[in-house]
Amino acid sequence: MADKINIEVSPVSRVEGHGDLVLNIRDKKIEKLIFRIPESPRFFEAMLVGRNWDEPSHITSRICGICSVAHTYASIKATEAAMGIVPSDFIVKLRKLIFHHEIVQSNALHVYFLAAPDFLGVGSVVPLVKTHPEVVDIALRVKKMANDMVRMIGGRAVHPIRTVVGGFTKLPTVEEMLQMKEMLNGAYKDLEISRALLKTLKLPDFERETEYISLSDSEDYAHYDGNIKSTDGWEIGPQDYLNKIKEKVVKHSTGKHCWANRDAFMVGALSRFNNNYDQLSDNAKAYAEELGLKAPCYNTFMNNIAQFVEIVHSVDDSIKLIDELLEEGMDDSKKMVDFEPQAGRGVGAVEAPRGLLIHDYTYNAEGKVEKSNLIIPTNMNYGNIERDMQALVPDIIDQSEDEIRLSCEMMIRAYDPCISCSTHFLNIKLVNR
Amino acid sequence: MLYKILDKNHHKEFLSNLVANVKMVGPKKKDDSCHDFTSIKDVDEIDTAYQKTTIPPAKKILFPSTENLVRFRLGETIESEGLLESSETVLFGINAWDIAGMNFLDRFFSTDFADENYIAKRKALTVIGIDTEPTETNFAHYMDSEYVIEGFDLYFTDLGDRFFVRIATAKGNALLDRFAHIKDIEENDLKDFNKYMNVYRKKFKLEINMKNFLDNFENIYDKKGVWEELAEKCYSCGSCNLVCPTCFCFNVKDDINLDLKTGQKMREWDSCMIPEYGLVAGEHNFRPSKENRLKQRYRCKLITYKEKYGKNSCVGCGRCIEACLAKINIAEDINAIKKEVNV
Amino acid sequence: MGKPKVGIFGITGCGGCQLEILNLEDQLLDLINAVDIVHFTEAITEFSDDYEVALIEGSITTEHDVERIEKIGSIAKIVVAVGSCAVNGGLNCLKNLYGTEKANALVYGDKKEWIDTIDVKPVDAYIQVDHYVRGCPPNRLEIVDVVRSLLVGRNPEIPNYPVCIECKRNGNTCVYELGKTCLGPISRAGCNSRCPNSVSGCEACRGVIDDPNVNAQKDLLAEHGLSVKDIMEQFNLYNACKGKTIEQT
Amino acid sequence: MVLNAEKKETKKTIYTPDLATITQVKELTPTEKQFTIELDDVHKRKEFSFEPGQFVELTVFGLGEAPFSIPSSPNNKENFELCVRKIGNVSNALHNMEPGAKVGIRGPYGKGYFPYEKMQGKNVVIVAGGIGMAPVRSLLKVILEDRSSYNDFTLIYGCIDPNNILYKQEIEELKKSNDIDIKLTVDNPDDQWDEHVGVCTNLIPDLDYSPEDTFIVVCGPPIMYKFVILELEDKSFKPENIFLSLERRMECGVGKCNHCHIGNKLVCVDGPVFSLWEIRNLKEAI
Ligand SMILES: Cc1cc2nc3c(=O)[nH]c(=O)nc-3n(C[C@H](O)[C@H](O)[C@H](O)COP(=O)(O)OP(=O)(O)OC[C@H]3O[C@@H](n4cnc5c(N)ncnc54)[C@H](O)[C@@H]3O)c2cc1C
Ligand code: SF4
Ligand code: SF4
Ligand code: SF4
Repeated sequence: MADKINIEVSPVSRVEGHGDLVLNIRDKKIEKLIFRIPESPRFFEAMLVGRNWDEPSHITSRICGICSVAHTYASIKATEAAMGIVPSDFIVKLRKLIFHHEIVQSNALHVYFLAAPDFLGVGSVVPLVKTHPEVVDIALRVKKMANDMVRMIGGRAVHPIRTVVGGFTKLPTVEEMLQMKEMLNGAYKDLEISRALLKTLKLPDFERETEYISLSDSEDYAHYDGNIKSTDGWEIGPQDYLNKIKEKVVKHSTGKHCWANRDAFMVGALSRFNNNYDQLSDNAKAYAEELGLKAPCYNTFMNNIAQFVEIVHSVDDSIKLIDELLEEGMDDSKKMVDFEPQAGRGVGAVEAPRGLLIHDYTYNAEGKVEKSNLIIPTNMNYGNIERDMQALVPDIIDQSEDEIRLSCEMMIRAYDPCISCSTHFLNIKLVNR
Repeated sequence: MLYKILDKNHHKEFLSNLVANVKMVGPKKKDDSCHDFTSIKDVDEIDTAYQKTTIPPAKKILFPSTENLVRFRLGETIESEGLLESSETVLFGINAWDIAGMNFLDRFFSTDFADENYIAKRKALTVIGIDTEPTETNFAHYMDSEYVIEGFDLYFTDLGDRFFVRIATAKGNALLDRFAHIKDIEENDLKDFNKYMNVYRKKFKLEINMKNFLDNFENIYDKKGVWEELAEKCYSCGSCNLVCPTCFCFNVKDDINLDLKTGQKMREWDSCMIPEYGLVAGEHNFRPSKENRLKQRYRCKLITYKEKYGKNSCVGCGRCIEACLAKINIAEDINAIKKEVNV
Repeated sequence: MGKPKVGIFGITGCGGCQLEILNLEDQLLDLINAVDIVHFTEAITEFSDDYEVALIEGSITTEHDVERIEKIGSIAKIVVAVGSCAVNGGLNCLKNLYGTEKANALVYGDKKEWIDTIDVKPVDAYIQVDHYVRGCPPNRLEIVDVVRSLLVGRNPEIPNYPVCIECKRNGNTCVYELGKTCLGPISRAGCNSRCPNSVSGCEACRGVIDDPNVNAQKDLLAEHGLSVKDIMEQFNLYNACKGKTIEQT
Repeated sequence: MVLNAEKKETKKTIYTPDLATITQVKELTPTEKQFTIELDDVHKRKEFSFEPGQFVELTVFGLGEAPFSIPSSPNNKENFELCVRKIGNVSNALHNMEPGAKVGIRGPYGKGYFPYEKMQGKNVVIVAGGIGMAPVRSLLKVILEDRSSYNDFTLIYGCIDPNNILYKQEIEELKKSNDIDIKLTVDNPDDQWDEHVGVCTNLIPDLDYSPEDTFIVVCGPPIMYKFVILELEDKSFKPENIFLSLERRMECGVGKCNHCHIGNKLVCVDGPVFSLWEIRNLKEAI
């Protein structure tokens, strides 16, 4: 039935929406398929020029409110690498702890508020309050736990204050640490219920193998640190990222497109899962198995499940980290390491909730930024989203326009592209030629 | 007043007993600069060798920075009721001038309309005083606040190998009876105590001259240039007020919760140094300039209550001097006002 | 006002303000009950052009943003600018400071012609704004306060006193005593002094109070070893669009 | 000895308002309305008595509280009136309220009132400007209700324009009687205006009373006081016989929040009515 279809979201005619999908089909063949991001460019690389070494983490945190901790860390790590600052084990552990909870809150937001409504057949979280109040309750509790943890360690939930180059401006108290542990232990009940719910969801049956890239670390399931690793078999240090990861500006998008070994690759929860499955906590592995997620997994839609499994892992690992930190003692003198600002270049790579994130700074002798380069996960996925769509559409080409549109949207949402682009694909205009 | 002696080797035991049996608030090191009075869970947290504290301990407990006063519920009928919260607490380690500050607040909040929100907390408070080293900005000695004879239940003075304990109330006495090994005083104890006080009084280095302050103040009240100069650097930031043990100004706010059914009337500390303080509806401001406001602060601290209660509300703790980033200094200004009259 | 229809929009920002609304965990359900959220860029897929109140995050940085903001302005009866970007341009304005053309060339090189970008401006440069919720990110309780105030029909009370007041209410040690610097004495409170609470100087993300003592602040920072350029840079972090105060004096 | 008891109590405190109902609303001018208010509790209604010049704190629940003088006669025991200018949060909300609506009332407050007892047998001159009519109307009522106890009685009342005159009808009625001499003045007259034009200060020089036997009462916007007092002094009226009602910011009404502090006095507790004698020693009062 869909012989000639143009699916298009025009960025200009509509008020809403940052991401657009253009899909023209003629004679059951894709004539044109473009995923474009007309999101307003913000020029952070320019904003950073001339800034003092203690400011980039505050500035780049504002790239994205949902993954502000990740940007803060990529930035701090780049600065620390440039200046030869080595944070203590204690500081790194506390950083990992707060980082876990950005992942939890972001993954929870995505799984419960954005993806769940799709799979439960309601428009969004607002109707979900009426139809599935228990899901909303759980979502709010899990989110609150994660946000409270970020608040307690970072000083606020969005754009943390206390985590800076060299350490922390203030440490949580022992009481707060114990309180966090209690909150974490309380989360398991909600995770159990969520697992049962997720099990009932029907995810589209779709597979396309691609290159999966993420950090990978010998010590743990990598978020905060590690080498850049690909399922295509290569692994490099973060500082060598330019040798593998290429960027280009494409006409239809302000987000630059990236490629590495092939013409596109994927980053995010599924990539981390595929690369580092072994390092997940036992509990998280059990959840994955129960939900039918096995490494390697080539079904993009399973990214949501991988996100949920990561929540479980983060809760487990946080409890472990808290115990270790308490063991070491929350002594105020441990909050910072001594250092002198100096010239140099440094690269900081972390796993943001949405995938690999790289900051690359060059400082002059006064400790001011001379040059910077930022590579952001959603940008890395653009190419892969288009390839996935090209693979998906022929499979469903016999379906109605509405169904095609919905599947395409769900596919894009599965990537959890930075949130402001992850909704609002609905007003798609179909023009038959 | 009853005097007793507590030997040093029994001191820790007394504190441990307190920590184990009562809710205790005491001085604890906060950072490189300040101590803070917080709930004490472990006797080793207590650090009586403090100088600077951020918020005066008594004010922190008795007149918290924000407090719900009234709770209401809207519906068919409206219910509204006053809220009183208190918790039996032993405040350990407060010094003389902060007790003097509390004595002022006690008097202020119980005269005319008695403020039960304050009084309920005050009644639940047991106060144990100690002497601490004055900071460089302290002039308590000149405000008759380096030594107090009321407002505490117990007061400990460190005589080296033993504490001289002054017992002012039955409540204090009962506390000692239950938790401490004390003994009666002997003649030399009293002598040593007096000797100690003489030495202690010499530690207040910042000298001020309060003589004829009221006249001097009125004298130059309208003098051109004086106040402009004194207040030039003022940020109108209110820090001086908020850290003062006797500043009590507050704002009242009514709020409704998002359920649109319940709400509360609450108060929060305000400051007479910010422009909004004197603002009324229709945008008229009774104290528009920072000079006006500085004059008002000094009057309130140094004159009003001298006339009303016979004692200044300023106890000379010096906190406002330390807190002021513009380096506005009440002690220097007292002297400057005197000088100004003479020129 | 009955149950007002509310649209929550993201123009050019980081999404953090909208996230702070979602982070209202304890009050989110009450919020959804109290108002009719018909549009929420970050959280819901439905959207509607029928709303009375618009909460707007982000500044205006492209021609496309201009079209969007003008449309919102033509529909909404009450416009609330949420967050530094919307209120005064916020951190986005660092691009203006660097030079919009120059910035475009730096980031997009020879492809810069493809990019739609203009000088950053706050929302009220294009449409009338009724209420401002300042901060980066804004204090989520203040967002609630504005909504509540609109519901009961009063003017939301946004403090015009400096951060020091809140800082002292919170019993903090002044960070100057710890060898750091802070813009608290001239910056507008309402954030509950969250940076000083974390032993970190205030960066004036809420802008300055109506009558800041800029001279005293400059002297203070200079005393702490900052050059005029450093002082400017500190101040410009969130206030490069509108914050002429320090520059002018 | 119980040393760790946490206590949470609810009881009536100085900050707890009593419930009251608005029974009548009357529009006086485009910006002022008169509200008739009745306390819900019958006992409290009986107990509620006030002196002319005193004020109450009125709460609109969930929105705020503000002080308002009581313009009605203290002899009316059933209810009292408030005359409110629409100017901010609380007053706007009140203006949107209808009979039956609930509000909270604390008070009456203020030790300083218009000493009508002392004025008996003497001449009384009231000088009011704009909304300043509200606080003095209570005194006006007291005197009129016991007219024979007083000597000559004059009201000088100034407004911006004829539309702003409060209690217009009442004043028109009074003008017809011999009880009181009323002089009205406006800044911006309209075509029908046939009385004085200009500020009320202008009318003081014409007063022909002996300073010994005359009490003067003044209430109006802040700027009015300075000039009125100059004129009064010029005519040698005695400071102890001149009474002024002051306005200041009030957050509590009961002498605790300190916002109305002038010199060593608090407007809410020691005032709001002061004699010029007292005010002389209060820097910043006027
Ligand atoms: C003793 C006294 C008697 C008064 N009598 C009357 C009267 O009879 N009729 C009348 O219309 N007005 C009277 N006023 C003025 C009236 O109180 C203010 O207009 C009123 O506070 C405005 O409140 P709002 O919430 O509408 O305004 P907003 O400006 O929104 O007020 C906010 C808050 O600021 C404080 N505030 C602001 N302005 C004043 C002010 N002028 N005085 C005290 N507190 C203020 C209050 O706490 C109030 O809750 C009187 C004031 C005083 C002090
Ligand atoms: S005197 Fe100092 S502390 Fe007080 S308001 Fe002025 S600047 Fe702030
Ligand atoms: S005015 Fe200053 S010195 Fe006096 S009691 Fe208050 S804070 Fe201490
Ligand atoms: S830390 Fe900043 S906000 Fe706090 S008192 Fe000091 S200067 Fe003011």
